[in-house]
Amino acid sequence: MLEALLVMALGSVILGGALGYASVKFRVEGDPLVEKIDAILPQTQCGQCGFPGCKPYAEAIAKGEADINCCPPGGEDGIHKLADLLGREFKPLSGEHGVEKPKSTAVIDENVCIGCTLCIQACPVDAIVGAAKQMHTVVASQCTGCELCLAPCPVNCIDMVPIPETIDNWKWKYPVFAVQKAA
Amino acid sequence: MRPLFGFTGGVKPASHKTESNQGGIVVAPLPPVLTVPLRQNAGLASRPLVQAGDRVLKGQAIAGPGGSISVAIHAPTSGTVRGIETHPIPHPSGLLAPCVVIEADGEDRWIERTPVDPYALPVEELRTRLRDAGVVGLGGAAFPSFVKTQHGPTQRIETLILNGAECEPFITCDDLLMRTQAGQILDGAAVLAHIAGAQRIVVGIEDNKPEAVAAMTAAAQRAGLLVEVVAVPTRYPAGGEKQLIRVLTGIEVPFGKLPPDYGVQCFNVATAYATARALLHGEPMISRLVTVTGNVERPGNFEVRIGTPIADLLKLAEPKADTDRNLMGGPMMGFALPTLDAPVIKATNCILAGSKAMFPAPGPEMPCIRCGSCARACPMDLQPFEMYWFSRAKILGKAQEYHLFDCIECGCCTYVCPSRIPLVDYFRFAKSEIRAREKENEAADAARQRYEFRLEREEREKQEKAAKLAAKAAETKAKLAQAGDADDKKALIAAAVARAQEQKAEEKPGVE
Amino acid sequence: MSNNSPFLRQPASVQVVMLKVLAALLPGIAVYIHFFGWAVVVQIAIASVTALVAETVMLAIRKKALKPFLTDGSALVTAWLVALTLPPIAPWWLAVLGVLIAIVVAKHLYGGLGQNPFNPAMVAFCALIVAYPQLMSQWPAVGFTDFGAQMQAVFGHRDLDAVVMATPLDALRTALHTPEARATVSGVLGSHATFGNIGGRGWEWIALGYLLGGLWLVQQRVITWHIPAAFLGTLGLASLLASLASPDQYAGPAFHVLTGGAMLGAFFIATDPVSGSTTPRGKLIFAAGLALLTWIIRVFGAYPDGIAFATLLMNICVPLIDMSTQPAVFGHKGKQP
Amino acid sequence: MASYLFIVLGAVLVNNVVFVRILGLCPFMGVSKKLETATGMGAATTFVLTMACGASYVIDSWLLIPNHLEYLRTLSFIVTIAAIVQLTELVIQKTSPVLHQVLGIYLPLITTNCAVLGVPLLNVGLKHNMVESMLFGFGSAVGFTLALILFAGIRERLEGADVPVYFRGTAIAMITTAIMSLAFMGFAGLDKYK
Repeated sequence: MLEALLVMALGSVILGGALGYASVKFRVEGDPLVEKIDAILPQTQCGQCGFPGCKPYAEAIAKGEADINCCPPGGEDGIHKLADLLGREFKPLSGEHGVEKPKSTAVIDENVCIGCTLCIQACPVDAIVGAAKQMHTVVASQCTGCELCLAPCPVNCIDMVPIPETIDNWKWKYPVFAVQKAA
Repeated sequence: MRPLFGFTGGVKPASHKTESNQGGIVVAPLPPVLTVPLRQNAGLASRPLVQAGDRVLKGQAIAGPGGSISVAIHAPTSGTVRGIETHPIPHPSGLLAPCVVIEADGEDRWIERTPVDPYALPVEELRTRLRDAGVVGLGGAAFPSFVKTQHGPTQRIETLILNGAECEPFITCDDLLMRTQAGQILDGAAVLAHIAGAQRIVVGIEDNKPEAVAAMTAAAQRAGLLVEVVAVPTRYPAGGEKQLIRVLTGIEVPFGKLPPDYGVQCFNVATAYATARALLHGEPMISRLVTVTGNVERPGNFEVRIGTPIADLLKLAEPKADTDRNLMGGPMMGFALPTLDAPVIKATNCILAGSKAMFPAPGPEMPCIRCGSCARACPMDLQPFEMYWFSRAKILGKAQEYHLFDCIECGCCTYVCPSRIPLVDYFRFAKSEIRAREKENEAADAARQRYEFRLEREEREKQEKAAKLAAKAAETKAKLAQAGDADDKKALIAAAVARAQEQKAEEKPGVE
Repeated sequence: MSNNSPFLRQPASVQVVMLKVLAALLPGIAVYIHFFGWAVVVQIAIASVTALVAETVMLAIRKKALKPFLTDGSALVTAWLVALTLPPIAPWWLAVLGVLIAIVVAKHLYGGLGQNPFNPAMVAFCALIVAYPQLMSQWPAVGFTDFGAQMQAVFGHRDLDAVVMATPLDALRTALHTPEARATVSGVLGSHATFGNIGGRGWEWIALGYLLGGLWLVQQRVITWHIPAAFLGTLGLASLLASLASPDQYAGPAFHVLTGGAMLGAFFIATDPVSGSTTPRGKLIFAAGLALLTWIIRVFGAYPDGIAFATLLMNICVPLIDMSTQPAVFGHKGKQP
Repeated sequence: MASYLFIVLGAVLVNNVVFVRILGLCPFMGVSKKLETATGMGAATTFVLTMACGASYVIDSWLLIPNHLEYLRTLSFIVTIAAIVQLTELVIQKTSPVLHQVLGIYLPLITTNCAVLGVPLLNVGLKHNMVESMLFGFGSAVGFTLALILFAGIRERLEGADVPVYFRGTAIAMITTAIMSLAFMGFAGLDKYK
């Protein structure tokens, strides 16, 4: 019995020592995975996921604290990409964080705007220009459609307008699989 | 005799050229209203120069280049500008786009034309003139020609290839042009070669156009130019730019590279003709030759003004009653016109009326059995069935790994597929989806930068504010300590005023 | 139907491809009938009916269009291949079971036509030979064509022990694997009354029948030469080298190429484009590997013929083979003039 | 020499851990969705398994058998393997963070990969010596890697297949494994041929 204890103790000490050495020698600083996750996220900084911005959400995913299906602007596509990167199963967008909407930009009704600057402070990507007591305008090309400017507006003069289809952003559609229909 | 290199794959559909290449060229009548789209070339749309009510002369610029890869657009006739309106244009989407609408006055009065001696002017000046004359590639892609005559420091243009292959079935406009205007084509080609700095001109013509080959050879001998006219074997898509370069020189230009990287450049014969008109005659590009054929009573080639409604043009050829669709371009790479309201544009080489009998609906689409017919037919040596497999399942990254973007959408794979899969449709879908995603990613990157910049700025402002307050507090304290009791009140009031001002200033937002 | 280019289509269809494959099987089947009797046709009929019923049911369950898929002929090709690899006197339910495995498990669970990573007929054969080794190796003697007796074996319970014998391959393997027997190749093949020296009497004629049909398929461009050539070449080479080294222990190329399922495999099984390799170089590697494995399993293994297992083993490797043998794309070939 | 070859080949093909011994199915199913990760997992397992076999042999024949402590075999093997896995994990985390994230829960799972415990125990049963043990471990691991890579290749392609809804994912993967296993039965008898 004593021998058994000795053998196991000896083994533990040696192996424990080796592990301790390795954990010092191979210490990892930082987490490059966060960058990769962040690169997939749509950068709307909308906070619908429950985290203050895309990067914090990325950090939470990397740590395993958040699920991969909490980002409505990223949509199913984004979830697929995250699932791929992390080797997890795909799961549909969780409803509690919102639904996938068509890409939109904010448009300020310039006749109603009172120039309060609240939306300018809310915009995470500085896509709204204007000064105090002067009407504001959204720079459409920079707007991510995060909707964060809607709530602060005291006069409700901001609308989300879906981006219209033009020759420039028109896409070829997925071909219909004709065989599914009775032929 | 130049050795020919050929290319792998390709198909041989019935050519149907004789229907439309027997007669001469008919000049289409002037329509009462011309609709000239502002976007006609690859690259950026043109910028309008006229307003509603302006009177314009035939050949007057109505739009200028909208960027570095863009050209001018000209009034096809004299008349009054009705306005810049959104109007259907020939595009597979059927979407509307801004067009300059001109009401013709019937006089058809030219603006003053200034022919130039191209060999007396600096090359840069010639390029500018080419751009301002609105010359774009007339083979179908409508890429600004003046851009193609330039080359980067690591590139060179030694051989200028003139594309007269016209491999698509039904289309004969280049054939007719070569038969009737061989001299002008070669003059234009010589000018293009001069601008590009090319030493050689090689003309590639499919050997099913012996008249065109003869006319071009004769013209070359007459002009005493160093031009080689080569008959290339008839096999679709021999007229694809990459395929023709390969057949004539053996050079393969891969995706992501340009012909000048390999010392060659390729122009369509009609582009060379347009160049001659623009520089040697001072006539900007306001009309072109269009083949109208297919399910029509009187197929033929028409000289048509840009902006002519396609419906008007089609009427000249008398479409048959059972016509159920009209294509712009050939049956292999063209597209079904969503509406005949759209006008003829610079890229319109053919209007092809089709019927159920001409283009019978293929049988039901079956699953791919990986038979490899498509791979054998592919002139780009791709594996279309692998690209299809992943495009269909929307696994776009994998599709891209199989060189999706090398696909030239020539349609050979779809043509031969025993399962009648519209392979090219899947590739077009996958390509435009990938491009859209790349754009989204760029936008996301930009948004990330702006967001990070904002966070940084907020942080900095917070620190500055804290530092200022701390400094103020220290100052006040010091003053209090120095001044003693008498000045106490004064100092405190001053400090409070300063603070108030500070706060006021703070309230002003960061202004862009 | 798509309303996008190209608007022209070549008249070709999956149905024509499959019908050509069936037609190409006919010469081999005719010779097969000549040597083994009309039971062969009965087996083919049982398999065909089962295949069509199974296909219909699966299509209905999966809510797919019936007409285009039932008439494409792919189910029949599978059924015929299953029937042709079974002994003609196997009980009827063996053919039914085999076809069900092929159509339901190996084909439809993967999504049906064009999606199966494994050759359905070979999955069926392997499953059957593992489950019923005895029944699967009961071949009637060559020339035993008594239809009544055969039908009793197929539908009844009559034991045909009297006329049952091992195939030449099986006999050879069993003899050589028994050290006490001190058998030699020439001893086994030469001494046995019913076997010739080439592929076993009768078998070589069946193989030639398949060869004829196969060559027609190549001529018709239904299949390319790569797979049959590489398969037969490698099988011949492997058996040639071995028989040169030790003629007593290893049978020569003529025997291996003309016996068992070699010719059927070369032209009809290995050339299945769905589960096989598709790139030109990949086809060569695929077929060579297939032949080598076939020879190894035939000579050293525990089963009478190696084609089926070898096919499945190479099917497994196909994605990797294809991935690593992608032909160079236009402009990416390296050298430019 | 030939017998060593037979041990390796036998372990890789004839008695493939996954397809014939049906060991290590958990990582086989879990980490075979992408070729890249499958290769990584295979490499990690090969390293661990070879080391584990050597270490287990040393512990078994130098510690346990001389002291008549055979009843501690399973326990001590587990401890050894656990330590080796931890070491591997630390090294991978440093050298390839993405691989580490992807292998995620599976790396520690190598500890409980029954193949990694099973193969050293099989070694004891087969009375292999030190070299044979390590070769057998290596061969089994190569067989595992081979299975994983081939399976990943098929799965990458299956991702595009029109598999009936109820059979998508793990279900069709199981069926595929069954057919692959069936194919590997073709190797039966090869190792007995002398």
